[in-house]
Order: sequence, then C-alpha cells, then structure tokens
Amino acid sequence: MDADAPPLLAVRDLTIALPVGGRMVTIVDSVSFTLGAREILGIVGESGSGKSMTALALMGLIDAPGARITGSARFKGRELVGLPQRAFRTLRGREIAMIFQDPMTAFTPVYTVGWQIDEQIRAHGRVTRKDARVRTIRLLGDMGVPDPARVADRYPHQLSGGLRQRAMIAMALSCNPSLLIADEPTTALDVTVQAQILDLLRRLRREYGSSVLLITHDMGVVAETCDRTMVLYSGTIAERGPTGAVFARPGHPYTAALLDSIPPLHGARPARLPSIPGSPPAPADRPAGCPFAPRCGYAHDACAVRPPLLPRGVQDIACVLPAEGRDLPARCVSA
Amino acid sequence: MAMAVLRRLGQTLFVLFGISVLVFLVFFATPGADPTARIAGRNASPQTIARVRVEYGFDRPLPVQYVRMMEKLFVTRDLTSYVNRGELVVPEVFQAAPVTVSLVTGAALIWVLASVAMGTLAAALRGTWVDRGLMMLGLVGISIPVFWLGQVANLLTQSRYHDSWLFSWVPGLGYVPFTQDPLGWFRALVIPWVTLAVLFVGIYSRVLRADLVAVRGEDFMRTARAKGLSPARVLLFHGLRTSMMTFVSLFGLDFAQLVGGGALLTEVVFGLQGVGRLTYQALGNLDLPLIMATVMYSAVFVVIANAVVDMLYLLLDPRVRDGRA
Amino acid sequence: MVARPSHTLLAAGLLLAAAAGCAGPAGAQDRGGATTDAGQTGDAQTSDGQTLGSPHRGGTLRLTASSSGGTLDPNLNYTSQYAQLFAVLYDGLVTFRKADGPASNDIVADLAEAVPQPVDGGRTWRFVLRRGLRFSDGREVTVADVAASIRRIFRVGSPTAGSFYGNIVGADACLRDPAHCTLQGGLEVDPATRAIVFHLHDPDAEFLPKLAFPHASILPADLPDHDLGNAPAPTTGPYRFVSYDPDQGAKLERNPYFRVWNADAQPDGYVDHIVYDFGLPDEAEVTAVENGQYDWMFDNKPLDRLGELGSHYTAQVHLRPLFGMYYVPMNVNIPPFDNRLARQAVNYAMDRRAMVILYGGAGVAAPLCTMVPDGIAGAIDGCSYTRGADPDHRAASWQAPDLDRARALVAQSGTRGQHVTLLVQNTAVDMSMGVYLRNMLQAIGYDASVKPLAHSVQLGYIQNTANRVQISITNWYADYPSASNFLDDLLGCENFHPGSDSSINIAGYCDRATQALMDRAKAATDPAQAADLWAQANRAIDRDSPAVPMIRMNYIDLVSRRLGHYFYTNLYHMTFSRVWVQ
Amino acid sequence: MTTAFPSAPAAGRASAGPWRTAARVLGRNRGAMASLAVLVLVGVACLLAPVYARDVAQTDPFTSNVAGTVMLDGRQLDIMQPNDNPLHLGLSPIGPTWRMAAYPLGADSQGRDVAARLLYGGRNSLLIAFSAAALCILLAAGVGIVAGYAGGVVDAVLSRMMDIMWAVPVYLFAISLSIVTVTQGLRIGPFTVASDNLLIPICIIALVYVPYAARPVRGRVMALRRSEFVTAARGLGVPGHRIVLRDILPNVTGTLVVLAPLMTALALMAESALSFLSIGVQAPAASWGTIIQDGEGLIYTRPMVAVAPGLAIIVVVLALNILGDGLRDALDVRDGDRGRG
Repeated sequence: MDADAPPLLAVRDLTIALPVGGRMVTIVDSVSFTLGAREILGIVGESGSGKSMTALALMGLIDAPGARITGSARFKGRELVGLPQRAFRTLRGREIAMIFQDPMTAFTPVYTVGWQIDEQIRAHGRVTRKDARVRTIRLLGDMGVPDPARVADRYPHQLSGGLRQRAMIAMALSCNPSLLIADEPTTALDVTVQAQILDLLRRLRREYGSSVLLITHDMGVVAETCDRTMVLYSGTIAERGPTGAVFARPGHPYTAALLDSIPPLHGARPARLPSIPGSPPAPADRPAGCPFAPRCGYAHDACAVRPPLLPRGVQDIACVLPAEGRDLPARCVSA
Repeated sequence: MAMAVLRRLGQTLFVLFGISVLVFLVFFATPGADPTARIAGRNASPQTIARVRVEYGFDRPLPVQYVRMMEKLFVTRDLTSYVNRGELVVPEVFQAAPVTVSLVTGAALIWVLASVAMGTLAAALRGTWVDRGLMMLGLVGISIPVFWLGQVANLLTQSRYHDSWLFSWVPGLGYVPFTQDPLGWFRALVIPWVTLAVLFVGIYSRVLRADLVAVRGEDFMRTARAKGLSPARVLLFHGLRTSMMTFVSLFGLDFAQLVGGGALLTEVVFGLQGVGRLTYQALGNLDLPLIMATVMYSAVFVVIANAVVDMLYLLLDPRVRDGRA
Repeated sequence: MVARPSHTLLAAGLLLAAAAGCAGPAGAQDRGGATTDAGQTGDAQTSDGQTLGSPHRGGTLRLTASSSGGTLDPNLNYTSQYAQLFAVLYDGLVTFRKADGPASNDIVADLAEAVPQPVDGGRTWRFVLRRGLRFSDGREVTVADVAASIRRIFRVGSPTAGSFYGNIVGADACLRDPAHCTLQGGLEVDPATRAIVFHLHDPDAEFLPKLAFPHASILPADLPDHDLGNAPAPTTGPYRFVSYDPDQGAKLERNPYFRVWNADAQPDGYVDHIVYDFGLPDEAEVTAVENGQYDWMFDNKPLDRLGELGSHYTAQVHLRPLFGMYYVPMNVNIPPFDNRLARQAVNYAMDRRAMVILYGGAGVAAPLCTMVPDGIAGAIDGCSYTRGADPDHRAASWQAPDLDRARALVAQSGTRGQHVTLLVQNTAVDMSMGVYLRNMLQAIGYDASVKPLAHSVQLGYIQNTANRVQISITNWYADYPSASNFLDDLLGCENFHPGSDSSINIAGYCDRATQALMDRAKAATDPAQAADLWAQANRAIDRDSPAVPMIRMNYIDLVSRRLGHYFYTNLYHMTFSRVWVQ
Repeated sequence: MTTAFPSAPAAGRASAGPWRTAARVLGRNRGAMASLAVLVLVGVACLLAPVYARDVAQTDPFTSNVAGTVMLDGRQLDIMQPNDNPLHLGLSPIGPTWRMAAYPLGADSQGRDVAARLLYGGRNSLLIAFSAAALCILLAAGVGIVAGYAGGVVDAVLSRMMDIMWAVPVYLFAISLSIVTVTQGLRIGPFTVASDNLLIPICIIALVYVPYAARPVRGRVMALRRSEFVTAARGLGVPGHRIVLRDILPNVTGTLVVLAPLMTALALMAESALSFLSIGVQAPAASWGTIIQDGEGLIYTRPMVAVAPGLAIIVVVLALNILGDGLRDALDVRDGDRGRG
C-alpha cells in the first residue's frame, strides 16, 4: 500500500448522537479509521456496537429526526459529514454502494431482481432499458449466478439466499463503486454459501478495484477476508490494526474474547463455544471509564478512566494493559 | 386451483342458502308481515283474500313456499313483488345495479386518487404542518355522517347557491343513465361521488400514510435509498407500490360492501334509485320477494368482488402468485 | 323513501276530488293561476270532443312519477296513479263525465249507448253497446267482450270483485270458484240487440258508479285469466301503449282506431304522445317540473317545497279539494274505547287546527267534523265536538279543542289512567300527528304511547282484531263520490271481519239501527231520499263517535309553465287528453 | 421495531407502571386533552338539558307546539308561520332567534325548540354510543379471546361467523335487524323489550360491530398465546382460565382501551344513521339522528334544524377519533384505523 497517496476514505472522530427519550445519546463515539484503495477493512463488534450506524452515516442514510453527526469523513477528499442529501444521492450507488445483511428483505418484494438492478444502473446514467438489462445479466454472470438471464426475471422470493446475495452484490457493483460497504453480508446464509460469498468479495478487489468496508460480528469472516480489522465496542474503538497482527496478538481483552468465540473452520466444533459473560451496555448507560470494564476479567482501578487509543506496534489499542506492560498472550492463528 | 374455486363456490352457496333461509323465516315470524291482504287490495272481500292466498301459495307449508320462491327467483326469474302487484323483482334489481355501480365506481376513483395523493404527500412530509393538516382533514372526513354531508351538499347546490355561477350546472336530484346522456350522467353524479368519497378519502389517506411510514423502516427502502434513487422514486416505486397491497385488500372489502348496498345512505339522500335504496325500501315495505332479490344480489356481489380482489392481489403481489403469501 | 307522506302510492285507493261547487265549500274553487283557462277555451273545443284542427293539437306530454303503479291490468290495478292514466285509455259501459269541475261527478254513457234507468226496483240494469267501436288493435268491441270483461273481474280476482260486484246474481259462485265463473243468471248478453243485462240480488243505487270504476273496463275477450303484469291490453280510448317498463316508464301514442263517440265520456286528445317516466324522487320531480323538464308530476308535493311553489310558481299550481280524510278509528270492542264517553272525549280534545298545520297548512287541508266530507250527498253541516257544542247543539264550524270537557268525560267514563297505545305509520306527517295525539291523550288522562309501524304494514295491522289495536291514525279516500264510501265502508257491519288483515271497519263498529239506515240508503235509487238516509246515519255515527275525523285534504297539482288548458276531473284529477303543450 | 421481551407480562400485571406512563404521554398530547375537554363539555351540556328546557327556555321538547306562539322583542309570533304567498301554501317553523330564552336554533316542523331537542337528543345519542361501544367491546373481547386462545375448531367456527357478518354491509345488517325489532319489539324468553326502548339500538349497534372489534383482539391473543410466558405457564400446568385471566386479559386491555373511543365514534355514527332512517331512536324521544331526519323536510327553509345536530355529531366523533389516536400512541398499540360507512 502506498502510504503517501491520500486514502480513499479517512474518518476522523466520527461521532453520532441520537435523541432518545428527550436527551441526546452518543451511539458512535469518536471513531477514526482510514481505508485505502483496494483495501478490505473489517469492522467487528457485537450488535449495538455502532458498526452499522457508522456505515449508514457514511452513506448519509441516517434520517432519524434530530440525529447529530460530527467529526469528519473524507471520501476521495470530499467531506461527507454535513453533505446535503442531494449531493449524497449522486454518491450513493455510484461511488459508495452497500450490501445488506438479509438479501430477502433488502430487495423490494414486488419487482424482479433484474428490474431492481436495471433501476440502479439507469439511476446513474443515461442507459436504455435494453442496455441496462444486458449489463445486469453480465453482472449476475460475473457474480457466479448460473443462467443469469433467467434469474434476472425472477422475483426475490423465488431465489435461494445465496443467489439473492449474489444478486445484491451485483446490484451494488453495477456502477463500479470505489467503496463497497458490506453490512453482515453472510450472516443470513448457511456456511457453504458464506464461504462462496466471501470468496466473491475478495475477488471484487481484484476484478473491480473496489475497496470494501466489511461489517460483521464474526471474527472468522474477518480472518478470511480482511486486510485490516477494527474492533468496536459500545460505540468506541477497542482495537484496530492489520488482521494478521490483531489475530496473532490481540491487545484488548475484548478482542481476545471475540477470538475465543470463533468456531474453528476445520475440525470438530467444541460442544460449547466460550462466550463473553454479560451484554454490552446500552449507549445511554455507558460507564464513564472503560466501557468493557464491567465484563472484563482484567478490570482494575485504572479502568475507571476511559483509556485512550494508543499505538502498540502496528496495532492501536484502547486498553490500559499494554501500557501497564501486561500484554495478553499471543495466539496461534490458522488464517 | 380448480379445487379452491370449487370450495369457494361451495362456501358461497352455503352462505347464500343460510342468508335466504334466515330472511325467509324472519319475514314470516314478523307480525303484520302477512302480505295476503296487501296484495288483495284495500277492503277486499274474504273470498278475494282466500283466492290470493291460494294464488301466491301462502296456504302451502313454509318449505314448499321457500323452494317455490327460490325457483321463481333463480330459475324462472318471474318473482313478483308483494307490494306492487305484478312487478317483477329481478329486473328491478338489475335496473338499480347500474345506478349503484356508477355511484360507487366514480366515488372509488375519487377516493383512491385523493387518498393516494394525500397519504403519500403526508408521508413524504412527515412531521410537518402539511402532514398534520392533511391527517386532520382526513379525520374530519371520517367524522362527518355521510347523509348529513349529502343534505348539506344538496342545501348548497340545489338551493342556496344553485343560482350562482358555482352550482348553476348542478341538475336536479336523480340518476341519468350513462347511455342516455354521458354528460348528464356525470353532472348528476359528481356531487354524490364526492360526498360518498369523503369518508373513504379520510380512512384511506390515514391508512396509507401509516403504512408508508411503517414501510420506511423496511430494509428494501434502505436499499432503494442506498442505490441513490431520488426520494420521490423511493417513496412511489418502492414504498407506495408495496403499501398498495394493504390498500387493495381494504379497497376490495369496501367496494364490495358499497356496491352490495352499503351506499344506501348516499342513495337515499341524493334520490338515486340504487340497490341500497331498493333494499331499504323493500325492508321498509316488508316486500319479501324484493328483500330476497336484493339480499341475494348483495351477497353474490360481495363474493364476486372479493374474488376480483384476490385476482388483483395476484397481479400485485408475486409472492401470493407463488402461493407463499 | 319511507318518510314521505305517500298515501296514494301503495294499496290505497283512488284519490277522489270533491264535487266543487255542489255544496260550495270555501276551498272548492281552483285558486291556481289556470282558473281562467277553462272558461276561455273549454266550450268551443269540448263540445264535440274533437281536437283536429286545433292549434294546440300535437306535441309530447311529459309526466313523471317516483315509481310505477304496479300491474297494467285494469281489472286489478287499484292505484290512483294508473286510474288516472287508464281514464284516457280504457272505457267502461258508463263513466264519470270528463268535465273540468263539479260536473265530473256525473255518470255518463260511455261504451253503452245511454245510461239506463233500473227496473225491478233497482235489481235489473239493461245496457246497449254502441256500434262500430274498435279496440286499438283494430278488432271490434262486441257484447262478448263486455261479458268476458265482467267475468274477468272475478276470474283474475279483482280487489273489488266482492265488495263492488258481489251483488250480481251468480257472483257468489264466481268468488268461490273463479276459474269457472259464468255469472249464470246475473249477466246476459244478446249479440243481435247488442244488449247487456245485469241482474242483482238486492237493489243497488250505486251500481252505476261501480260499473264506471276502472275495474269494470271493457277489454278484449281473449285476454288470459291471470294478471297481465307489464303487458298492456288493447285500449279503446284516444291513446294506446307503445312501450312499458315498470322501471323506466310508459310511452303512449294516439290510438288510430279511436273516434269520438261521446265527447263527455271520452274526448279526443290534444297531445300526440305521452311519455310517463318513473324513478325520480318527489323533491327532484318538483325541481324538474319547475325547470320545465317535465309537464306534470304524480307524487305528493313535499311539505317543505310548498312555500316555494306558492310564492314562485303560483300560476303553475292548482289546488282542488279531495274526497279524502285523516281520521282516528277507535276500537269499540276493547277498553278504554268500548266506552262511548271515552271516544267522545278524544273527539272533543282533537285539535284539528294543529292537524291542519302538521299536514301542511290551511292551503292543503281543513278541519273535518264528521265522517263524510262536504260536497257529498249525506254530509251534514256543523260540528258537534268543539268548544261550546255537543251532538245536540252543533256549532257552525270547528272552533277549538275542549280539553276540560274531554278530561271530565274521561273521568266520567272511569277509564282514566288506562294505558293506550296509538298505532301510526312511520311517515313524517303521520308520525308528527301521532306524537301530537299522544300528548293530547296524556293531557286528558290516559297513559299513552305511540307505536310507529312501517307504512306498508300499518294499515293491515290496525285492521286485524288479533293485534288488539286500541286507537290508530289512518287516512281514507273514496272510490266514487258517495257517503257509502265513508260510512258503510269504514263503519258498516259487513266490513268488520275479526281476525283478518282485511277488515276496513277498523273501529269494529256495528250498530244495528245505523246499519239498517245505511242498507236502506244504499238501495234507495231516489237521490234525495238516499241523501236524507245517509245524513241520518251520519248523525247517529257522529253521536256514537267510533272514529274521530280530523282533516280533509286538498289536491295540489304542479304543472310546467308550457302546459295549457289545465283540466281537472274530480275522479281522475288532471285529464291527460285534455291539456295541451303547444 | 421493539421485540416483546418475556418480562412484558410482569409489567402488565403490575399495571401501575405502563398505565402511568401512558397517562403521562396522553397528558402531554394537547390534541387528545382538548378532545377530552370537548367531550366532557358536550356531556355536561347534554346532562343539563332539563335545566335548559325547564328553566331557561321553558319549553317541552317532546310536545308538539304547532299552534303555539312565542314572544320576541315584545311581539307575539306564531311558531308555525304561514308562508306569505297567494295560495297560502305551506308553513314554516320559526327560524333561529339566537336568544337563549326563545328558540335559539328555531323550531322544527312540530314547533318544538330545536336547541332543547339537541340537548336531549345528545343524551340519547351519547348514551347509545357509549353503551353500544362498551357492550360491543365486551362481546368482542369474549369472542376474540375465546377464538384466539382456543384456536382450532372453535376459532374456525367463530372466525367464519365473523366473516359472514362482515360480508354483509354493516348498515344494511343493522337496518334489517332494526326494522324487525322496531315493528315488534324484542322477545327473548320471558323478557320483552318494547320497540321504543333504547336497548334495541344499543344491542343492534353493538352486535354489528363485534366482528370489527373482535379481529384485533383475536390477533393480539393469538400472538400472546404463542409468546414465551404463556407457553411457559402452560408448560407449568397453569389452568387455562387462570392464564386467560392473569396473563392474557391484562395484555389485551391496551387493545381494548384504544378501541373504546373509536368504537364509540362508530356507534355514534351508526346510531345517527339508523335514527335518520327512523329505525333508531323512536319518536317522541330525540337523538341527533332523528333531529337530522326531522330537519330533512325543512332543509331548504330551515336548514339549522338539520345542520346543528350534524355539527354536534362531527364535533363529538372528531374528538373521539383524536382521543383514540392519542390513546393508541400512548399505549403503543398497533392497529390500522378503520371506520366505515
């Protein structure tokens, strides 16, 4: 990666607050990261960690009344925070595209898949209906859809989950976006299909030159796919760094706990995966200190102050342990 | 498919049979309902009364009378009124049907267009004063008794402002057949249309707005926005098109009920000799043959309309088409 | 709709207009703008009944009614709506004179050559059929047609078969077995002399008006022995049917075989075509006639339009008195009105002025004191039940209700505090009268309630003794101008049938002495003697007070601006053949 | 979308919490509060009808007064005024005088004070509307809970019956029942209800709207039945009636409370329609519908007779609808809003 070139996406101190019950609650708190061209960044976290909210903010899709978004998100040097909807609309679909978790509900049920892909193509360029369909069929073929012409005339409910997600990706890629945000693209799919879809995502970088922001709760998916990883916990960054490093030497107890919960891809599954006791705090009840402290086995007095995100090697870690010289043990990763 | 149609037909026939038996029994259990003296005429002699009794079969057992009446209604179609001697009831109903259909179809057109416009606009401008204003307007529409609205409309258009430029075009009350004078048909019906539509504009615009607001949270709406479509396209092509399903099922029910006689208050106020008014008159006169004919018509129509709505549903929702509703 | 006064629409009988001028009641002259028409034009044209050559001949007369009048069978139809129409289509042996005004009460020869004098003390009537008469299908009218038509009254079960024609010898057998009706011994015809002879069981002074009634219209002999329904029969009058649809209307054209045989009975028509449309509600009919879309409307004029008609359309409105009345029959066989004092109390307490107002005001109704309206032979002047009067000291006219006296009578009768249920039709006018009467009954000491019934049901319900109705409000119109239509029909012993819906003597009144007077009156062929007997019966009934007469009504006619030569017969109202539109 | 947590029934049972929250939300809803105020005001005014009739206007709103007179500005006026036309055709009742003491809204065709009848009519209309709504909701709750909880054949039979009732136009259904009962009263075993008894319209209106109200109840009960806490209770062997009483009923109450004002509004409309067709409240008693019916014959000459009760209906129904919306928001019960004509 060329360190001098400006990154495709540079997010700094992105903070999202929503009004809940009459007061503003910070959902995403000062999240910063960069994404280079042709890079795949994984954002990992439990549900409610703010990862989807971050993605929606980048798409300009947060329209809850009273939502407040501060900080900066520069995409190709263009500031996205505060960008008017009209300007966002030209970016969406063409420059930044998004794939959603459940391809069943993400397609409008009353139109054929092909119609919906055509619609996106025609929304961003003067393309005839016929030309759009030709491109749609080619895209579907590219995504590994068998008999793409027939599938294009199918309604979403008539397709299998894997085909739907391929069609969804085809739709996302239909305008050659520079950035693809994939929000839990494999969660709703079964394991074999998951692997195929992830494979497809990795190919995209090669064949379409897209950067990918992959949002997931599944460390296994990250391990297979991402160049770099960012772990979010309760709206804040817990740890970020190159995937290999993060997996080999997790610097945050939360990361380590997440890694423990990955089912092994090969070999027998353990009867019961170790899971993190308790649940993440609701954004409104987030403690003043380290948000993970209540669930952390290493919690001690120092955790009463929110730890800053500090570099350690190639990683950035928001935990007092490394500074105290108590690194977590290294791990053996098969990825 | 054929089985389903057959089952539906069976159910329908059963319902029709039940309703007709009920009507028949209630009629003969009502004191003063014995039509013999009414048919015979004022001050008829006992012999004349006896003759009428035999001629109309009132001396036969009730089941025989029932079968005879059904035969005359459906097979020979020469059932005659008990009130207007010699008046055939089947043509009477078929004469009234076009009036009701004209009234209800026109009103339906108005209420669908107006409520789609109002509901969509309100949903698009959710939370603004336009939204609040439109929804309050809808609520007012729901709250006005239709017969009162009709009376006030008559007061304004037939009397108070009839001589002003505003309403001088309004013809007297009553129906003008379309085949006879299309323009006259339109002018005679336009005020009843609007009057009947007001209630439904209120209901439908509120339902549609609620649906559209609910549908905004759906994944596919987010997808549509993520595709970079304009808000109008998202709302109309994705939101509205999907909400149309609820809308159509509501519409089917209401349309069927109105054509089946539910518009009688409007028909009464505007002097339209439609099915509802005919039923009401028949009930008021205790004219059993006419009651039977109108009730059967109403039931048959409601069933047919429901079937049509089901077809429309098939057309609108591919999921239903594949039997996975 | 239900809430309209529609006393003519259903099985009610003929609306009959009073003989204006005979007794000279105040309301008897036409107070409408067309008063002068008859005088200007009548004589020249009506003397020969011809319209050929008249500048007014031609055009189309457009009539409107809210609904059809039922069957087209003249032997069966018992509505005033079609009696009016049949007057220019069908003929009997005799008919009421087609004259504007009181002369229309007279019987004149129609298909018969002359009005006969009865022989055998009023038991035998001999008619001679005119020559050269044709039906509208070209066939000649024969004595066989006449005989068949009279028999058909029984064969098809005419509503009046028993009450009007049951006195003909052989009628009993016909009523028992209509299919084989021959009227053996009661009806003889002779094709050679064209004679038709009726033999009656008992003398009947009113046989001629009964034969003049539309049920005795002469029709072709080959008509089926069942209700014609919507299929018109060939006519004898100046018009014939082109088409008929009970939901749309009727179209009439000139009958090419018609020629004037007696200008008094059946004159020629002015208009070439008559279009009679059905379906407009009364309010819309008024508007349509006002705007000239129709020339005439059948239905009663809605009360709230009367003011507008009176002030803006004065010249198009015609007011004539009717032989019709509203009255309150009281069941003389069950408490409390089995007590004469109780009945008289109600009669005293009746506020006839209030009833006039509820019916629509002095323009359309007037107080009525006895059961026979003015203008009919047998009517008696004055008023017994009003303030300061009693049956022995009658006041000249009704003054005011006497509630004190009514209360005293109720107390005296010992019926005070009893529960009384008043049965009324649920039409607007009847309901308002009912509410008024309920208050009145409360005021004189009864525990009263009102029970409204559907208008089609109420008349049958109050007639049936099984329903134990104590008191009710109803109305009545005469079929022909005779006291018998009121006194004998409504209070005669032979019209009381316990347990039947057809028992028009609703009060259940049967007084031997009074009945004897009425029987003599019906048989009296001398008009003066008959009038005297009817007056005696009337007085007796007045004293017994089995029913309280309330008001008599006027007929309000509304015609278009272009309709000229308004022509009104007491029996059939406006005569369609006599008015012009050119 | 909020998901139902198994903790919901506990909250439902300790009812103070959610109800108090709902009351607070409702209290903040200005529209709903204003509607409540309007309803109370109308109710009180109608309750005071005898005071107005006896002490202010000194008139009997149930007695015809066609021959009466009234003093106005020192002049004696006929209540029924003959029309000033050459034919003396027609009479018109006195029009609105806008004075409290003498026919403020004019007289009807029987010379009765429209204002007094409006107040007395309001009593009947409101009484019928509230009673019918209460009865209907009671019946609907019974039917809905039985059908929803029992399921199977019972549900199928009840639902089919509801479907059939629902297939007949509501007003035609009500009219048919009314015409029969208005003619002969109602006889159920030893009990006889006279045809002018208000119970008749109350029962008829309640009956015809049962399918309308039962449907959401049944849906809610079916959802509850499948929910974890009911499944758990059944698993523990808690008897059915206890589950219905302790777990289902409290959770259906919200739906019923939200339905109440809407049903009342529908019942008021239905009552006025039946009375307008003169098969509802019977003369001489009044309701807003019968006054509109009285006014129909005077619509061109004295429109106030029909207009005033119509406005009263609109105001009350509107207030009920706004209140219903407010309740729905406050209790967070989801259901389409339907009224029908």
